[in-house]
Amino acid sequence: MSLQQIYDVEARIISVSNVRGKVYKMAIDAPEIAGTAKPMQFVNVALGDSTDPLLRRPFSLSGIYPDRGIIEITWAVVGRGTEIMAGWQAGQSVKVLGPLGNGLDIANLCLDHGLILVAGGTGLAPLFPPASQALARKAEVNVFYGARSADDLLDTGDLVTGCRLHLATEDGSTGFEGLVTDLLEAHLGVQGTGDNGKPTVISCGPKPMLKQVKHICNRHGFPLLVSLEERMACGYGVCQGCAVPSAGRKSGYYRVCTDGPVFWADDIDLGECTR
Amino acid sequence: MSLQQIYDVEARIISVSNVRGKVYKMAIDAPEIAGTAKPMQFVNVALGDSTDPLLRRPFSLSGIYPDRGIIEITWAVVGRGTEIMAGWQAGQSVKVLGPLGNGLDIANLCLDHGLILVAGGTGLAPLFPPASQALARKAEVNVFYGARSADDLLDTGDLVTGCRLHLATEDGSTGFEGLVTDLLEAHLGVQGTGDNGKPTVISCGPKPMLKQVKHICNRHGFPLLVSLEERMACGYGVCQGCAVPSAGRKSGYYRVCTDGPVFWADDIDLGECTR
Amino acid sequence: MNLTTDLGGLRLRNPVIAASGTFGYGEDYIKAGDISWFGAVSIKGTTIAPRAGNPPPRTCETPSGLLNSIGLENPGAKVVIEEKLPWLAQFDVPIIANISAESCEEFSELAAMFARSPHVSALEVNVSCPNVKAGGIAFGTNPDMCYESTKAVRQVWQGPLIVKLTPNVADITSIAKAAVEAGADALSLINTLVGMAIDVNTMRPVLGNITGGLSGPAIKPVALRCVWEVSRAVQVPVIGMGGISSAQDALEFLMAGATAVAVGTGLLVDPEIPRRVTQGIREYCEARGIETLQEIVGAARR
Amino acid sequence: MNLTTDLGGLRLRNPVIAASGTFGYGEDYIKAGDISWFGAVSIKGTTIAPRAGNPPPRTCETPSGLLNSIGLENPGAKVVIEEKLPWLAQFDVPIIANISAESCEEFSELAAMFARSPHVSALEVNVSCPNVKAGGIAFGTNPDMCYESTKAVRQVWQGPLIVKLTPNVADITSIAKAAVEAGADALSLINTLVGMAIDVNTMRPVLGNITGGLSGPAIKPVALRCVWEVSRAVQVPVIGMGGISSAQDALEFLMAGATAVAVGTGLLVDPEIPRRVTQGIREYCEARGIETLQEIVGAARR
Ligand SMILES: Cc1cc2nc3c(=O)[nH]c(=O)nc-3n(C[C@H](O)[C@H](O)[C@H](O)COP(=O)(O)OP(=O)(O)OC[C@H]3O[C@@H](n4cnc5c(N)ncnc54)[C@H](O)[C@@H]3O)c2cc1C
Ligand SMILES: Cc1cc2nc3c(=O)[nH]c(=O)nc-3n(C[C@H](O)[C@H](O)[C@H](O)COP(=O)(O)OP(=O)(O)OC[C@H]3O[C@@H](n4cnc5c(N)ncnc54)[C@H](O)[C@@H]3O)c2cc1C
Ligand SMILES: Cc1cc2nc3c(=O)[nH]c(=O)nc-3n(C[C@H](O)[C@H](O)[C@H](O)COP(=O)(O)O)c2cc1C
Ligand SMILES: Cc1cc2nc3c(=O)[nH]c(=O)nc-3n(C[C@H](O)[C@H](O)[C@H](O)COP(=O)(O)O)c2cc1C
Ligand code: FES
Ligand code: FES
Repeated sequence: MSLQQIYDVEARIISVSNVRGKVYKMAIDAPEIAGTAKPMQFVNVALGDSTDPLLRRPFSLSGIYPDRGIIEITWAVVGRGTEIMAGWQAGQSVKVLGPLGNGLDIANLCLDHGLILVAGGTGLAPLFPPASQALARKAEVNVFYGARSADDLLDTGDLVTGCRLHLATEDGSTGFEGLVTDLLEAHLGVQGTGDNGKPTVISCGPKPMLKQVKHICNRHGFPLLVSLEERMACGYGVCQGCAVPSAGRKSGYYRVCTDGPVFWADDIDLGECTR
Repeated sequence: MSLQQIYDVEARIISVSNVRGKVYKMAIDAPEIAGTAKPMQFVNVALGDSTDPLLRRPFSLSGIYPDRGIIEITWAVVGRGTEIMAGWQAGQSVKVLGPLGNGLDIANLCLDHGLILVAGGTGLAPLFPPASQALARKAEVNVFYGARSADDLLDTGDLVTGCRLHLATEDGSTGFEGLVTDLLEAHLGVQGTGDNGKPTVISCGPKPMLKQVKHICNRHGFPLLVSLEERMACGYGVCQGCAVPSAGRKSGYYRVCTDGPVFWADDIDLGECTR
Repeated sequence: MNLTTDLGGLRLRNPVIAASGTFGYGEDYIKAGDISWFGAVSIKGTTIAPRAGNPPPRTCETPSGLLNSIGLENPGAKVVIEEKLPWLAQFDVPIIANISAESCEEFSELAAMFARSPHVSALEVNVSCPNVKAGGIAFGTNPDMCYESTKAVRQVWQGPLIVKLTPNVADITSIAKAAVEAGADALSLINTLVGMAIDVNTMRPVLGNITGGLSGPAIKPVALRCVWEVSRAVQVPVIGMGGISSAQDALEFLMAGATAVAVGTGLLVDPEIPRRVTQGIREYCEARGIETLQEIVGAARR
Repeated sequence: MNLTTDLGGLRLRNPVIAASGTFGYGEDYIKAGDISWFGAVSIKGTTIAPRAGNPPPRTCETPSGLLNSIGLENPGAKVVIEEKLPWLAQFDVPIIANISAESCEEFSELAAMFARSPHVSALEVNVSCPNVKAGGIAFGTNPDMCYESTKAVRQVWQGPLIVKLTPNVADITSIAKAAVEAGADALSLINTLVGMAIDVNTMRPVLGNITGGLSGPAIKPVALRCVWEVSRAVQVPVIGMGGISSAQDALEFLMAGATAVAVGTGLLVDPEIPRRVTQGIREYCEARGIETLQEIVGAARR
C-alpha cells in the first residue's frame, strides 16, 4: 500500500544549458511532478549508478510547467555532484524524486501590500514560481537580488515580466555596488513604510544574508518567510538528518525537507544554523 | 629518484569503436608506452575520479604502433568498468599505466617449426602483436581461435595477413562447430608431428581452455607459453594480489602482473588457478 | 517461489525489512514508497523520554558511505505507542519496535511499555547506537552488559526478541552468544561503524556531534563478515544489514547466513529499493530453480 | 613552507609515507613512481621465516574499497635484511621495517635481526594483520598482549619504535595506551578492517582465504575517528592512514591529530599519489599563510 504523493521517476532530460559561469539550468520531462508541485518545493536528483557520490542532491524547482509536464532546476557547480550534472545532456534519463518539501501556498499569503523577494546567488531559483503566481494575483512584486559579481547572477530573464528587479553585486559589476541587504534597506528608507501596509517578504540565499533580512524585517514589522538549505540525506523525511533548530513555540528541531524548506522566520533559530 | 620503465600517462583517446556485440576497441595516443611496449604486455586503465569503481582495469595491448605513438586495447563488456569504458569517446583523456608485465621476447623463441597461437574469446587480443612479429620473422603462424558464437569473435581482420586462421564456434555459427581445442587436436591429428619439428605454442583464453591446450601440448611435446589473467589490484608488482601457484622448481606463487602474464605452462599450476 | 522466512517466531512474507532510523514511523515513507514490499518494518530507535537529537549538521557523505549523528531524535515511547503505532498498524506489515535505553531498568520499563501495545510484532533491542553518550553502544561492546540488557527485556517481553549488535568490537561472536544466552530469538547486524569527517576549509569536524555512525555500501564487507561469523556461532536467525541496495547485495547476506535482510541507507537514496530487492531475489532464485529462501540461507558456508 | 615532521625521533622531509604492503620492498614501485616524494617507506610486513601467502583470489574490489588476503607473503627476514634493504637504502629515504610475528619471542628475535641492519630507520610492529591465523591481529585486540609484544621489541631495539594498531576493537585508545606504556615512540593507525565478499553466481566467498582486510576510501571515516581518539589519548605522534588518495584526505588526518600520513591502497591505484599529496598540502598551506606542518597537526581539535 502507498499514499503516493512523492514520485520517484526515471525522467528524460529535455535540455541542459549553461546560464553563465558555473550556473546551469535543466528542463526535465516529469509530468507527475510538474502536475502536483507547488512553488518553492524541491526535487532530489540521483547522480547515477556509482555509490560514490552516494546520495541524491536536492534542488529547488526554478520552473513548474504543469501543462507541458515539465520541471526545471537551476544550479551552480560547487562540488562533485553538481559538476557531474553539468556534463549531462538532453535525451539522457535521470532519476528524480519529488515534489519534496512543504512549498508555498501563495493563496494563503496576504499580498495586499505587495510581495518583496530577497535572493542571493542561486537563491533566486526557487523564487521564479512564486513571483509569477503573485503577479498572476495582481500583487506588486519587488525582487531584490544580489550576487558576488555579474558572473554569478542567474538568468533574471526567467523572472516573469512585471516584477520590479533591484540588482546588487558586491563588486559593482552590475547594479548597486554592495550587499543586496544594503540595497533593500536603502529602498525601504526611501519608500518609508508607515504603520499599515506591510508587504510580505520571502527570502532565499546564504545564511548571513537571511539573518540580515530577518533583522531588517523585524525592524519594519514585515512578515518574513525564508527558504532554508541544510545537508540532506533522504530529502523526504525519513532520516531526520536535515535538522534546523526551532525558535518560538516548538522546542528542538524542524526537518528542513518536510517541515520546510519554507519557514516563518520567527519559527526558526537562524543564529545556531550551520552554514 | 626513479628508474622509470612504467609510465603513468594522461592520454588522449583517438577512437573507440564497437567491434561487434559486447566487444570494443580503443586507440590511445601514448607515445611513451607505444615506444617501449613488448608484445603481450598490458596496461592498467583508470576508470575516472569516482572511488566506486576504485581500481584500474588491466587490458592487454592488442596493438602497438611505436611509429605513430599509439597503443590499442580490445575488450569485452563483462561488468561495470568495461561498461563505463564502452561509453568513452574520442578526444576524452584517460589515465593509463604501462607497459606492464613481462611480455614476450619473440627473438628468444624458436620459431623454426612455426608458431601456433590458440585463443578463446577476448584472449585473441594480446596475440595480434606476436603474430605480426613472428610473421615478420618469416615464421609460419597458425591461429586457432574459438568463441561461443560468431557474435563473440574479435575482429580477426586485425590479424596480420599471412597467418592461417582456424575458426571454431561452440554453436557452429562460424567455422568449426565445437571447442577450439577440438579443432586444434583434429588439425594436429591430420598434420602429424613426428619427433622433431615441434612448433612453439602460445595460448590465451579461459582457464579450462588453457588446461586443455596444456594437455595437448604435453602429449605432443610442444613448448607452450600461456598468458594468464588474475584479479589485480595494482598491476605493477607492489601488492602481491595477483598470485598464481607455481609448479616445477619454484614453490609458492608467481605474480601474474610482473612475473607474467606470460608463463611457460610447465612453471605454473593451472589446476589450482581460480577462474 | 516461496520468499517467506522466520525470525525466531516472527514470520515474514518476504525477507526485506526497513532498517531502524531510515523509515521513521512510516508517515513520510508512505508518501514516497510502497510499504507492502517490506516483510517487516523497524521503527526509529525509541527511548522512554522524548529526545531532541544532536545539533546539526547531522549527516555527511563519505566515499560510498554516509555518516550520521542523529542522536536518537524521537518523540518518546508514549507518543510512539499511542499515536504512531496504531496508525502504522493499518498497513498490515509486522512492526519491529527498536528500543534504546541508558540502563537495564530503563530497558525493562521500555519493553514493558511496548509489551502493552497490540501492534508490536517484535522488539529490537538497540545495544549499538554510536550517537548517544550514555548507554547505547556501551551495552553492545561488553558481553556481560549485553547479557544483562537482553535479560532485562526478556523478562518482560514474551514475543520475538531481536538484539541489534555493533561491529565496533574485537569479537562480535562473544557478544552474540551473550545475547542468545540471555534469551534473544534473533540478532540484527550490523549497526553503524563509528567514524568522522573533517572539513579542511573550516578545519573543524563536519558533524555537529564530531563523530557519527558510518553506514552504506562502504561497510558492506564488514557487515557480511559479521553475519558470516555470527551465523556460524549461534543457532538463532540473523538479520543482515549494512550497505544493501540491490538484490545481489541481499543475496550475499543471505548466502553468508542471514535469514532476512534490512535496508537502511539504501532507503534514503531510493525509496523503491525494497521492491527491486525482493523482485531481484525472486528472479535469481527462479532462474536457478531454487524454490524456497531457505535453500540460499548460508549457502556460501556449505 | 616547512613540511618536515618528527615521528618519535625519526625525522621526515615530508609527511607522506608508503604504507606497508603496498610498496613491496621498492623494486617494483621504483619502476612506476618516484620514491623521493616519500618522507619514508614502510616495507612489506616481514616475518622470520619466508611465507608463501594465502591461496588466490587474494583481492576483491568493494564499494570504494579493496579487500585483500595476501597473508604476509614475504621472503623472510634474512633475505630482506641481506638483499632487499641494502638495495632500497640507495635511495636515501628512511626505511621503516614492518614486522609480524606469532609470539613475543619471535617479535624479539625479529627485532634483533633488524637491529643489526644499518639500513633500518624505524621498526613498525604489526599487531594488526587480519590475514594470518596465529598472532597477527590477536596482539592488537588485547591491551596486555599489545603491551607484551611491544615490550619484547623495545628491549632489543633502541631506535624509533612504531606500533601499528587495528581498528577491529571496541576501544582503540586502551590498546594505544598499552603500546605507549610499553615504550612505543609512535603509533600507526589504522590497519585494515576485517571484511568479506561473496560471489552470488558461485555462491562462494570471493577470497581464497574467505575473509580479508578492507582498505581504501571506504574506511577513511573510521580511520579518521581512530586518529582523533588516539591522538587525544596519548602523547606520542600518530601516523594516520586509511583511504588517503588526495591532499585533502591527508589534511583531514593531519587536522585530526596525525603527525604524518601513509598511503596504501592509493598507491595501488596511482603510483603518483605521493607527489600529488605532498604538493597539495604545500599549496593548501601556502594559500593560507601556514608555515609549518605543525600548525595543522590537530587543528580540528583546537
Ligand atoms: C532544499 C534545498 C534546495 C536547494 N536548491 C538549490 C538550487 O535550486 N540550486 C542550487 O544551485 N543549489 C541548491 N541547493 C544546494 C545544492 O543541493 C548543493 O549545492 C548540492 O547538493 C551540492 O552538491 P555537490 O555534490 O556539487 O557538492 P558537495 O561536493 O557535496 O559539497 C560541496 C559544498 O556544498 C555543500 N553542500 C552539500 N550538500 C548541501 C546541501 N544539501 N545543502 C547545502 N549545502 C550543501 C557542502 O557543505 C560543500 O561545502 C539546495 C539545497 C537544498 C537543501
Ligand atoms: C593481464 C590481464 C590482461 C587482460 N586483458 C584483457 C583484454 O585484452 N581484453 C579484455 O576484454 N579483458 C582483459 N582482461 C580482463 C579484464 O581486465 C576484465 O574483464 C575487467 O577488469 C573487468 O572489469 P569490469 O569492471 O567490467 O568487471 P567487474 O565488474 O570488475 O567484474 C566482472 C567479472 O570479471 C571478472 N574480473 C574482474 N577483474 C578481473 C581480472 N583482473 N581478471 C580476470 N577477471 C576479472 C570478475 O570476477 C567478474 O566475474 C585482462 C585481465 C588481465 C589480468
Ligand atoms: C540516518 C540513520 C539513522 C539510524 N538510526 C538508527 C536507530 O535509531 N536505531 C538503530 O538500531 N539503528 C539505526 N541506524 C542504523 C541502521 O538501522 C543500520 O543498522 C545501519 O545503517 C546499517 O545499514 P545500512 O548500511 O543499510 O544503512 C540508523 C542509520 C542511519 C543511516
Ligand atoms: C594489499 C595490501 C597489503 C597490506 N599488507 C600489509 C602488511 O604487510 N603489513 C601491514 O602492517 N599492513 C599492511 N596493509 C595495510 C596497509 O598498510 C594500511 O594500513 C591499510 O591498507 C589502510 O590504508 P589504505 O586505506 O591507504 O590502504 C596492507 C594493505 C593492503 C591493501
Ligand atoms: S533529509 Fe532526511 S529527514 Fe530531511
Ligand atoms: S596486481 Fe599487485 S602485485 Fe600483481
